[in-house]
Amino acid sequence: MPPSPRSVPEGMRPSTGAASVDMTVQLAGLTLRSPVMTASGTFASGHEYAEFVELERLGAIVTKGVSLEPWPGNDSPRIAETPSGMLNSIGLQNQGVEKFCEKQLARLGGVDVPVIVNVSGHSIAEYAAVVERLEQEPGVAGYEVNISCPNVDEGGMAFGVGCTPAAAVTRAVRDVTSRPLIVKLSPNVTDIAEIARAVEAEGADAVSLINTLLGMAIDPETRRPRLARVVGGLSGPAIRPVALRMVWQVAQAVALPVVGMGGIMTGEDAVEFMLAGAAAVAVGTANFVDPTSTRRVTDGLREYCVRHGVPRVRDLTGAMDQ
Amino acid sequence: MPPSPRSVPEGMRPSTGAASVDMTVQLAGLTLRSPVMTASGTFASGHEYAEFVELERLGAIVTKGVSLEPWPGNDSPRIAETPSGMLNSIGLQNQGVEKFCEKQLARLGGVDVPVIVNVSGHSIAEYAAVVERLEQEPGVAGYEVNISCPNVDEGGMAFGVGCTPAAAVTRAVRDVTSRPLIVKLSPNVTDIAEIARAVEAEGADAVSLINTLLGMAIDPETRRPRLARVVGGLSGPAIRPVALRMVWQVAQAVALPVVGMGGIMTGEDAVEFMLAGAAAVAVGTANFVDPTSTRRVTDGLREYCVRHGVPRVRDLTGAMDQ
Amino acid sequence: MRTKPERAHPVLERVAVVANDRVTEGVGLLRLRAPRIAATVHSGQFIHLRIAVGADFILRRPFAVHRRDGDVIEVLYRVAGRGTHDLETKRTGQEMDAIGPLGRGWEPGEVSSALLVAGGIGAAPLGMLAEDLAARGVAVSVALGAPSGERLVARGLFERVARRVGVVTEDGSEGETGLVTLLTARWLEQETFDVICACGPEGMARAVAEQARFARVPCLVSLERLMACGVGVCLSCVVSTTHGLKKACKHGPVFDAEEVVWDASESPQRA
Amino acid sequence: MRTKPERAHPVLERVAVVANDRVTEGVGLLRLRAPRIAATVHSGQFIHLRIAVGADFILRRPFAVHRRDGDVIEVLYRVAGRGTHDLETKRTGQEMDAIGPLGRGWEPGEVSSALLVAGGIGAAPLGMLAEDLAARGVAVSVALGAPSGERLVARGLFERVARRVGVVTEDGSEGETGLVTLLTARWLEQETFDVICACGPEGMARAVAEQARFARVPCLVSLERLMACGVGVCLSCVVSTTHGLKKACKHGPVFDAEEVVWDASESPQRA
Ligand SMILES: Cc1cc2nc3c(=O)[nH]c(=O)nc-3n(C[C@H](O)[C@H](O)[C@H](O)COP(=O)(O)OP(=O)(O)OC[C@H]3O[C@@H](n4cnc5c(N)ncnc54)[C@H](O)[C@@H]3O)c2cc1C
Ligand SMILES: Cc1cc2nc3c(=O)[nH]c(=O)nc-3n(C[C@H](O)[C@H](O)[C@H](O)COP(=O)(O)OP(=O)(O)OC[C@H]3O[C@@H](n4cnc5c(N)ncnc54)[C@H](O)[C@@H]3O)c2cc1C
Ligand SMILES: Cc1cc2nc3c(=O)[nH]c(=O)nc-3n(C[C@H](O)[C@H](O)[C@H](O)COP(=O)(O)O)c2cc1C
Ligand SMILES: Cc1cc2nc3c(=O)[nH]c(=O)nc-3n(C[C@H](O)[C@H](O)[C@H](O)COP(=O)(O)O)c2cc1C
Ligand code: FES
Ligand code: FES
Repeated sequence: MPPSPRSVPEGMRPSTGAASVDMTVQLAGLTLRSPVMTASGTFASGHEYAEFVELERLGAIVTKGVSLEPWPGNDSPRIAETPSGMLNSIGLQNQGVEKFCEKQLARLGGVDVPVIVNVSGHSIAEYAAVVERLEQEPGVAGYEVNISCPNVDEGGMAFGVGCTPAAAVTRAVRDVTSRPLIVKLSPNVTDIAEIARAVEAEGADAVSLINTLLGMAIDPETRRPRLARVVGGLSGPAIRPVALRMVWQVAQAVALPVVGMGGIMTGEDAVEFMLAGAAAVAVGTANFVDPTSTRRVTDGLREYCVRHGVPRVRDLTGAMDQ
Repeated sequence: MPPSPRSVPEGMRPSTGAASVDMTVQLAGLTLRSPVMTASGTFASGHEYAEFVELERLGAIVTKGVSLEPWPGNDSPRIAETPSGMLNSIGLQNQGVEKFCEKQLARLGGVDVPVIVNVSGHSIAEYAAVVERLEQEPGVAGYEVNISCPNVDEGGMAFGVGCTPAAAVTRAVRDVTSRPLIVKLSPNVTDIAEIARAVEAEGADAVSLINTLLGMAIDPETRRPRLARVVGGLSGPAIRPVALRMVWQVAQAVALPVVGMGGIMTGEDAVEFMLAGAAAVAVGTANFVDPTSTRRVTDGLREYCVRHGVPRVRDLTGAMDQ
Repeated sequence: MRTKPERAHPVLERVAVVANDRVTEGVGLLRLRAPRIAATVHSGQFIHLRIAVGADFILRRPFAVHRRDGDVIEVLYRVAGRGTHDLETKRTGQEMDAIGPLGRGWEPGEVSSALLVAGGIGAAPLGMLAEDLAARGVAVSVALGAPSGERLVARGLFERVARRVGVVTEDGSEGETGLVTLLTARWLEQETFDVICACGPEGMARAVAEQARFARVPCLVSLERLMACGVGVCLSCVVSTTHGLKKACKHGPVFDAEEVVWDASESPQRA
Repeated sequence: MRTKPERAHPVLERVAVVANDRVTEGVGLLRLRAPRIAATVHSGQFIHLRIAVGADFILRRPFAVHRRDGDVIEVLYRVAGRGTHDLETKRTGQEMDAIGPLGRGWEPGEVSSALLVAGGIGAAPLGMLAEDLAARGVAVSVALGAPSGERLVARGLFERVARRVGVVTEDGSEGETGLVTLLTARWLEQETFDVICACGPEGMARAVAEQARFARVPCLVSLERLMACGVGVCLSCVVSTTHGLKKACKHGPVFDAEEVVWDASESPQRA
């Protein structure tokens, strides 16, 4: 995104240096160095982007979804570009929780940043089993339970579009861990606040939203769907207005902290999500567009606070003026 | 949109002239000259755009929503731009059905194009009352019942997000008219196919989708929502993948013809909707971007048919290759 | 008071950049070859310009026609955001498409003296008006206000055609120090005008309208609203008036100040 | 067979257009000043280019490094859609950002003869390879195929460095008439090669791989996949191999033909 040509009015630049903004936020019992996290599936386990950004400056790394057994994911093509967005139907390809612990987690061992593992399952029991296995790993700071993946046939989003299954998954995971538990909600619902309340009642420590919107694209020349699996998840700037609205609705509906995401590309986008009620934010598709996005968003957020004389970034949470 | 640089492979241009494509489609008992209609609220009653496009070449004109009494609409600002889209919270401002008949309908009297009146209501009784009044007007070809407006507090979308109210509105209108009845569905639901089936069961002749996605934007500088009413409806290319997916789902779920819309900017976009199952399409936000959009989309659709040797545009409906 | 000149139908025209020059900090002057629009435009009318195709911002942007010069129309623009930022990069020969002329412009009727009041970029829609009035022999006074001297625009044009030009800046870097209403208040005390035409931030326009009312001088104001369609279709640009909601793009952007129900929240400058 | 040269970490570099010239119908040659990428790139690696900022298409586009020339890298591109269309309009001095060098390039190992097979724009990733091999004294044969003479690219480069260049076009407008495999079949009958390196439409690559297998010549193929991240994160670019799914951006784009499980539906050219 180009630098906003909106110039800062004279006299509005406070004398406080950048260093004086308190960027820490509390999330589900964790103290994060910054509210800027990574969105699951868009940062792998951090290693690839370590060449572009300092992982230690992230609020948290949220890993790609992990299931009990290896999943092959969906057929190719798995992505399609759409106006200001993209569709993906990766389908939670992963090597299973054992390999995950052995390889990815081990590799993150030396990095001083909270690692939140994104957990998938085909069944309620599988979610719980993945978490049970991860409980043995000291390197795990918490869980993000993905009940909202639109790209798998069983499980995934099916758990996220009804209160009863959403509550059941939350309960099953809660029963096996006392670590911070974030539940990731699906936007493909009539009333997301209702689902948020259901998972809150079952002991979630936080909710994150939004996962991708279910979408589709067809190539008129071949008449075939652009994704082998026909439908996929829409992410990127295109969905930001929907994501922001849902964050605002959920933040009003529950007492839990909210992790906001969906099309965040700049610090100002992150500010919007925090004003709408997010305690922290996650950067997803933007990483593909610019591998330094997490840093750019963090810096932009800090600069915004400096410019507006906000001493603690957490003061932005829910501070929309209505 | 720039002309697609995708060049037509030699030998693929069939000798059939443009005129030979049969562009007519059947919709809810109407024979339309072309599948390209206007989306409610983006074309007023056609007069303003008559300076840019020939109204007679449209499949149908769908009017701005009309209610029983005049509605003032929402406070300003009423629009905000978002990546590849826009939010609106016009709020169904209109002069009421009496004035509508007197002014807009009368003005369209001389134009040889089917006029479909988009109907709004705060209550089931109001929908029926508006239609009853319109039954006296010979210039009305049919109705599009809007149970999906996200911009009014009572009525509007509330009727469109549950099967029971959606069915009730459809039934009430069906009881007072035998004219073509299209029900316009909301995308802000978990299962749009279920709503489509509910209105089909109550006698709708067609469904149209999608209305706008509920969204929001905040100005970080002022901390205020960009829309006076905070939330509004997202339209434009950004929502096209979601719209296309829903059209595909609904076309498989019901026997009714589907009018597809959401971000259609070009003829190829229209092709996508038809391949996904739409019998006709509507052009909305694109009119604001380019007032000749309806013509451009119609021409593009015809050229596509010529290029691909499709004799009847209706052959595209549901012809996605899977 | 307002006579209603015949308004031509708007056209969609492919316009070519003839020149695009920086005028002052953050303000540019765009000269566009636009024979069809130029042929019928009245002062105070605007064009709806499609700045970019294929960009992630899709809507057109409205700009007043600042001057007409044969086949060419001029747009005086302030860089405010993405669209105007892109506008600044346009080079001679590049083309865009424009819808225009749009809306109802200045229609002061038969007058022999006029006071034009501009706040900052609000000078844009007053340029052609000043020239037209002067050409008709009307005694034109212009009060120009801006935050600072560098933000004053179109002063040269006004000095060329007006009987008198007064300048007020908030920081006193040029002319008197204060708000432009300082000057208009004094002038309105000293003499009478047949009409006042004002454009600038809505607060300024409103204050001028109040002075005009007090002085019993008819007052026209050009108002800005966020606009999607620009042609009266979408209802995004409504202005509260004593006759109900009116569309700024169709019934305006110039309104009789007496009919405006001032509501700061409607102005896009609230941001 | 493959030796593994030390691969440098990719960098994000601001690159400047040095030249952008039309080569033939729908094909351009972009020269980019990119000192950091040029410093470490191996033949067959690619860059992930951000063509536009603020456009409605947001993803980067992957392009092979066709040649390296000091600080400059060359990209040979075919106009295929929005991104490459915009690329065509870039002028000298304009900047973009690029991530690179990415992926695993050609790693033919110690060979004394090599057969390079290119279909159309598939010549792009073979340019630097031909130069490098020739510089190492390897006897390079190049078989170039294209639908027609105008679609032949990089012929000059190959003729400069290769021992032999053969041309086949589908319409016979240049060289022999038919598919490039006509030529490779003949050459493989007549003599032996230490390695075959092929790039082109997936059908062609597959056919060459089969010939290579039959002739018992090791074969490397460069495959294309739709790519979002380009750095091994998103899993959009997977290739089915005998060792399971591999990422074209990280383990490829060059694969040992023996390990590829050919699946036409994975190729973006299915469209
Ligand atoms: C009838 C009319 C005539 C105008 N004439 C001129 C002119 O001659 N010269 C000139 O510089 N500007 C004029 N404007 C304002 C101009 O349209 C906006 O500055 C421009 O649209 C901003 O676009 P942007 O993409 O640069 O900014 P955005 O990023 O869209 O917005 C930046 C800022 O500009 C404000 N803004 C956005 N749209 C409008 C709008 N339609 N009207 C007013 N403010 C807006 C926003 O609220 C925001 O504060 C006119 C507006 C109207 C309605
Ligand atoms: C590792 C790698 C190296 C490549 N090197 C070159 C090169 O040196 N020169 C060159 O001209 N092209 C190269 N390509 C292909 C190039 O990336 C695409 O042509 C380009 O991304 C199309 O972008 P677009 O916006 O113009 O087209 P789009 O509008 O995105 O698509 C137009 C057509 O191009 C196809 N396409 C889109 N993305 C890709 C992709 N990633 N790979 C292959 N086809 C695609 C689409 O399926 C469609 O048929 C390479 C691709 C890969 C994966
Ligand atoms: C390629 C890709 C893979 C994703 N994989 C996962 C995943 O494994 N688990 C998950 O919960 N969300 C996944 N997501 C969703 C993102 O975490 C995020 O919720 C969504 O993309 C919206 O944010 P964005 O617009 O910033 O990308 C994935 C998104 C993308 C684009
Ligand atoms: C400014 C505006 C006003 C609208 N008014 C109505 C309306 O009165 N009734 C209705 O059913 N839909 C209304 N819509 C929704 C459109 O008809 C259409 O369903 C939606 O915008 C998606 O199509 P698009 O992306 O092509 O605009 C409105 C949309 C916009 C942008
Ligand atoms: S801008 Fe659409 S009605 Fe005025
Ligand atoms: S392009 Fe993302 S993993 Fe290869």
